[in-house]
Amino acid sequence: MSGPLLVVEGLTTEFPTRAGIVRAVREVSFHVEAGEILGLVGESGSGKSVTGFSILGLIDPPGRITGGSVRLAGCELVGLPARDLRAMRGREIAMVFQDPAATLNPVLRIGDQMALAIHAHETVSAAAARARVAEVLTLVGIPDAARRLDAYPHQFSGGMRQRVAIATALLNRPKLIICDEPTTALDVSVQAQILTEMRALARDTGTALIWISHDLATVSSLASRIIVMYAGRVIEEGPIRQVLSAPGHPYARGLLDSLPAKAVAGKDLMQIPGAPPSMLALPPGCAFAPRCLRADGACDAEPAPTVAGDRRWRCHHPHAEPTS
Amino acid sequence: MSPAIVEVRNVSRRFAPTPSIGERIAGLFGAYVENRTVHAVDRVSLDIAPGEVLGLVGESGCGKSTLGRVIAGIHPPSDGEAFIHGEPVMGGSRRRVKTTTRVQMIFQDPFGSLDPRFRIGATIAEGPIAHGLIRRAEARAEVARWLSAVGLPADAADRFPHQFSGGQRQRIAIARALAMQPDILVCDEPVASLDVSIQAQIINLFLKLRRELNLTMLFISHDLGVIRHICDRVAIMYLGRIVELGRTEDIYTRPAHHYTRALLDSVPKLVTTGDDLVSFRPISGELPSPLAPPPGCHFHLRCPAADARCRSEAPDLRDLADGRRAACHHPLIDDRT
Amino acid sequence: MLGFIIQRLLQAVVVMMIISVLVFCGVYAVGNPIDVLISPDATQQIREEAIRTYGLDQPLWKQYLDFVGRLVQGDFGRSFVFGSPVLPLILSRLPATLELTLVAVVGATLVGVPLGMYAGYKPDSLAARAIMGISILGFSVPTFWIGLVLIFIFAVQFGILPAGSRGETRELFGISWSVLTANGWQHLFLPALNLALFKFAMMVRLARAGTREIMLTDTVKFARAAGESEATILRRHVLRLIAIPIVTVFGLEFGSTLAFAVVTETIFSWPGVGKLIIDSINTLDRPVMVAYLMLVAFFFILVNLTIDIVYVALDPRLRLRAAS
Amino acid sequence: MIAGPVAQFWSEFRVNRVAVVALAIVATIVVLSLVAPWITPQNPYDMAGLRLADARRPPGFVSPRTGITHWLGTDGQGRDVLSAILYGLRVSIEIGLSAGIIAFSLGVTLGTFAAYLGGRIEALIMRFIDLQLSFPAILLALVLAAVLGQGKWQLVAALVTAQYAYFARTAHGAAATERSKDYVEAALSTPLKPHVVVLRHILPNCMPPLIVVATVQVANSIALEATLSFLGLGLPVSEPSLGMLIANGFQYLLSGRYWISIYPGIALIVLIASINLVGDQVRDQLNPRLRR
Repeated sequence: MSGPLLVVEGLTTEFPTRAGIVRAVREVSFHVEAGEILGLVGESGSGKSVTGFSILGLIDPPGRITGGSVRLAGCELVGLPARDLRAMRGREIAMVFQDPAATLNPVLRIGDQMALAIHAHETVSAAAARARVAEVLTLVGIPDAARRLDAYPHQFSGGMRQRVAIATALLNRPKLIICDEPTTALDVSVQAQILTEMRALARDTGTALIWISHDLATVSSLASRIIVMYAGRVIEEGPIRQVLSAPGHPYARGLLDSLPAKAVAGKDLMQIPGAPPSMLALPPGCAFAPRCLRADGACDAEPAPTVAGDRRWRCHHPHAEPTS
Repeated sequence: MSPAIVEVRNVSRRFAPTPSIGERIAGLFGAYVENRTVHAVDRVSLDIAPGEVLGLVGESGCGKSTLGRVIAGIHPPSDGEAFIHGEPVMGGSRRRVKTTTRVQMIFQDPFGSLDPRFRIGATIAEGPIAHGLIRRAEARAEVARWLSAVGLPADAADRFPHQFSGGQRQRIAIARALAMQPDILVCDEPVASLDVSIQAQIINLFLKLRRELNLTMLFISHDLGVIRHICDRVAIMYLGRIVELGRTEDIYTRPAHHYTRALLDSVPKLVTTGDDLVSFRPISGELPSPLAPPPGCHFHLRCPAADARCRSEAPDLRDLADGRRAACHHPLIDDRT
Repeated sequence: MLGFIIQRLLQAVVVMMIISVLVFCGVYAVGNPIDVLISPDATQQIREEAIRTYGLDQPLWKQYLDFVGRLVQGDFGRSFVFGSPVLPLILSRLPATLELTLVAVVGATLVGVPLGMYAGYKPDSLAARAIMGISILGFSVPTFWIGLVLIFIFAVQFGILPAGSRGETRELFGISWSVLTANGWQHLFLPALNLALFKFAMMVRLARAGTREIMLTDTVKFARAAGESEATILRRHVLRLIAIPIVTVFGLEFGSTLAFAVVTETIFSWPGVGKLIIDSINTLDRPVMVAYLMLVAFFFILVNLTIDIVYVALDPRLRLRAAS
Repeated sequence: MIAGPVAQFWSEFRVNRVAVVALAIVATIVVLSLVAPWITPQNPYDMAGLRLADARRPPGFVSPRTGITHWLGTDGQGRDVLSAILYGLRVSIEIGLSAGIIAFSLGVTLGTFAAYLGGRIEALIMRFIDLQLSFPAILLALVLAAVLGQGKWQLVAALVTAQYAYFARTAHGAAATERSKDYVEAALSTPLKPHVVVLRHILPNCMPPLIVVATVQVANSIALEATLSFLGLGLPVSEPSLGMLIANGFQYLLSGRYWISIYPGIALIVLIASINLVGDQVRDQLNPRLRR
């Protein structure tokens, strides 16, 4: 197969609220290669999670995708009939959520609720489904899986529950898994275990991952490419090492520089002034301009994406000039 | 070193739901009654010197928040005592209540820690007025002073919490604590629920307040990077016990306890160059349930250096070289020479 | 689990004791107890005999113990109006009430829960609004008035259904049932509908509220992301989760429906316990009132005990707590 | 003045048109019943003013004796049904509100007291409340009404006994939830005196769920009062409430004289349904789990 696995173009998702329309995702474009791990970074409200849900068509009404396209292996997902979209979910693209305590159904046995995900796509016997569930649970590092199929979620630790969620996503061998902050609710020691296993799983099964996170360090140890979002837009995209060592957009750079790891202990951190804008009252032009030290009159106009080789950013005054 | 402001002496805090009458009767008939006592904090002692920032680090369920709440006078200790300037934090003997205003607390969730029905000014002035630190007539000026100390305009006093962002609310919570003019501030994960770019602002605020007011703080966090940045000394907790205590830089560069090293290793670092993505190493095994911690050293099930002694005998926190203390039979640095 | 059941049984015994004290005080504190125990037109000789027989010359605590002793033996005294022992009298009326109540509550649940789930699933649809409108009405219309309206419409205006009494019955297990004959059903329909309307409204609201909340949770989103169909989600996830509050309310409401049957039975001349108690209140037939109260209390405790156990069976999280 | 919680609440409430209309209806009914003595053509409680010859007349009947147009007809004693409805609403609202307010004060005091004391006393109080809640309110009210006898205050006492427990449980639950929140811990660790924390911080924040329960319970009180009156256990016959009007009309219903029962019933339903609609909107608005 040629071409990228997933191509997102001009994706826009809106939520009408009483106070006005919130455009949570604004003309977002990116692609994911088969088997690749793409990091999607941003703060809360940047639209990173909504982007993930938009790809799967899981926007709760009255929110809806108002523009753009999402193509998986050439097949357009936006505007696909509900039936066809449902058939894609879990089978072609799966998703893992942030809080495993909230995602698993507390009153269903682990084996039974995972089997529902298999039966959603295939007609197989209950025994065959159970066997497959046990197999995948073993794959994600749950010891003695066959005996724990009848356990309820509350009998598992947080890390184990997240493994169950990951196993559920893997059940139908999807080509792409969208991971929405899957380790944020976990302790560092458990996070390290899950990260290690996810990386191995993605490599061994050839599954591509979109890893949504607010934590640059985590993404830097996992992804090969990175997208940075701010106020609903992709403001920077590129190979991870290049972006992290020489960020182009002032926001990406500010984010990196504000990390304690980048400063001398006890000295003030570099800080981005101000707070992210309300999505109901976005400034005209570049949404970051009010907090940006480099902003001038030009920033009142929306910057067009600048493309330089593998890298892309939306800024009138980037830190690095495009080099080819 | 000047005498400590805070002395924690052998403090334990247990949470034990009392068994119901039915359970007791079932127990009489020989039915198995599970022990549900959680030793959230287990015989912990530590000191905090004036002007010092002590970091308290550990994973969820290690008891760091409970210890902070004992020091702040929210939970009375089950055993032992926490002292501020030599006075117990909790007064009274049978029904223990906090009487001192010398210790104040800042909470993790800036959305839950402010009364939604109180204007900001009322929230900040309430404590000082109740304790006669200021007169009602002085309240406005006092509130304005503390608001400006935390970087907020004076007119914020007339507004309600819902009109502020998370970072601003955390500033208000800090102003409220400072207005009581405490000797020590207990900060329980004060930046954990804030966005990265806002985190840096609040950390800088703490640094500034520390410089200007010579604040003493107990800073509780699970974020090793934040702790390293603002703490002078660090205490590492695991399943209710302090396993290591020492100067920040020493601990981060040369951990003495195997858990400390494993914890430091498991944090992903920011990798900006090279192709080697392995910036972290997970700790093997699961965190044991605090309901049934393993005997001996609580970490022995996951520790590469564990032997028979670790499985049976709980190590005490003892002095090692360079003023370091660790609770380990086989520490990674030399014993005191 | 054993401890849990022992706990509940102990509570039940304590509750029965408290109620017996209250009822005892109610009967003996209000008015001259001898008037309560024997007919007012008895001769002086009979009165004195009765005082001795019932031990009214004894101290109060001893009287209470005797009272409880008689209750345990099933001796509730004699009715003034009917002159017969109270317990058999009530027991003979009980099946009619139980039949009416069961039909009403089960019917309300079977119709109300699916409609409520639909209203919660599509809260903005026209059908959902209609369902909620009916439910608000059912919640607000006093039972007695709707009973009148039902009689006016079906019995008076159209004359298609009878306005009262039980109709033909057939014996099963030594008890007569209306549900076993067509004519019985005709007679049962209006009173059952009358009694069910409030319960129906309640079930609709409960199911709607539960469904609305659950549809917004990550559990449902996660199931959708795995490609499970909406029908599966509603049947397997939502229904299981809302079953917990519904069972509780079902049990509690079964009790209160027994009480509300008082109204319905009065209007439709349904020969159940409710009619009996209203008559006995109006004629101050106190032994019947006492017996009825004790019986209802006993019934209630039984129902609550059952709910507690079913609850634990439905919610595995509680099993953990109850297990110790 | 900067928008406080109340202004914010109203701006959200306003969006639901149905609820706003319902609120307006409740307000109108309350006002109408208050001014009833001045706007009704007849005082229905003045037995001397009733003409038996005008009894059971259909809607629109104009009495040749009094010259009054009976828009909703007359009842079995010649009362103007419309006047009787307005006076009846007055009684219903008075009793519903009195019972609601007393039950509210009693229940909230008990519930917060229990939450404040904690320990065994809390367990004891709440056990008792649970016990009472598991017992049907109507039965309780029925027996009490029978034991206490007829009269306005006896009726209110019966209603209060049947309903205070709902307030107590809600107040206790809300207080327990609020108590575990950080702002209460912050106030306690300042430290402020526990009773100050309860009165200034916990209690005001418990109000939203209590307001919801209050609307439902006032509606329930009104319905329960009508039911008791219907069963002949409510108010004296000389001052008929809506329930009694309906009960009195029951005997004429079978002969097709629907208006004596049906119109008071409709008035009752409109009132109760409107209160419930307002309560529903308030409940939805305050449910944190429906917010995104």
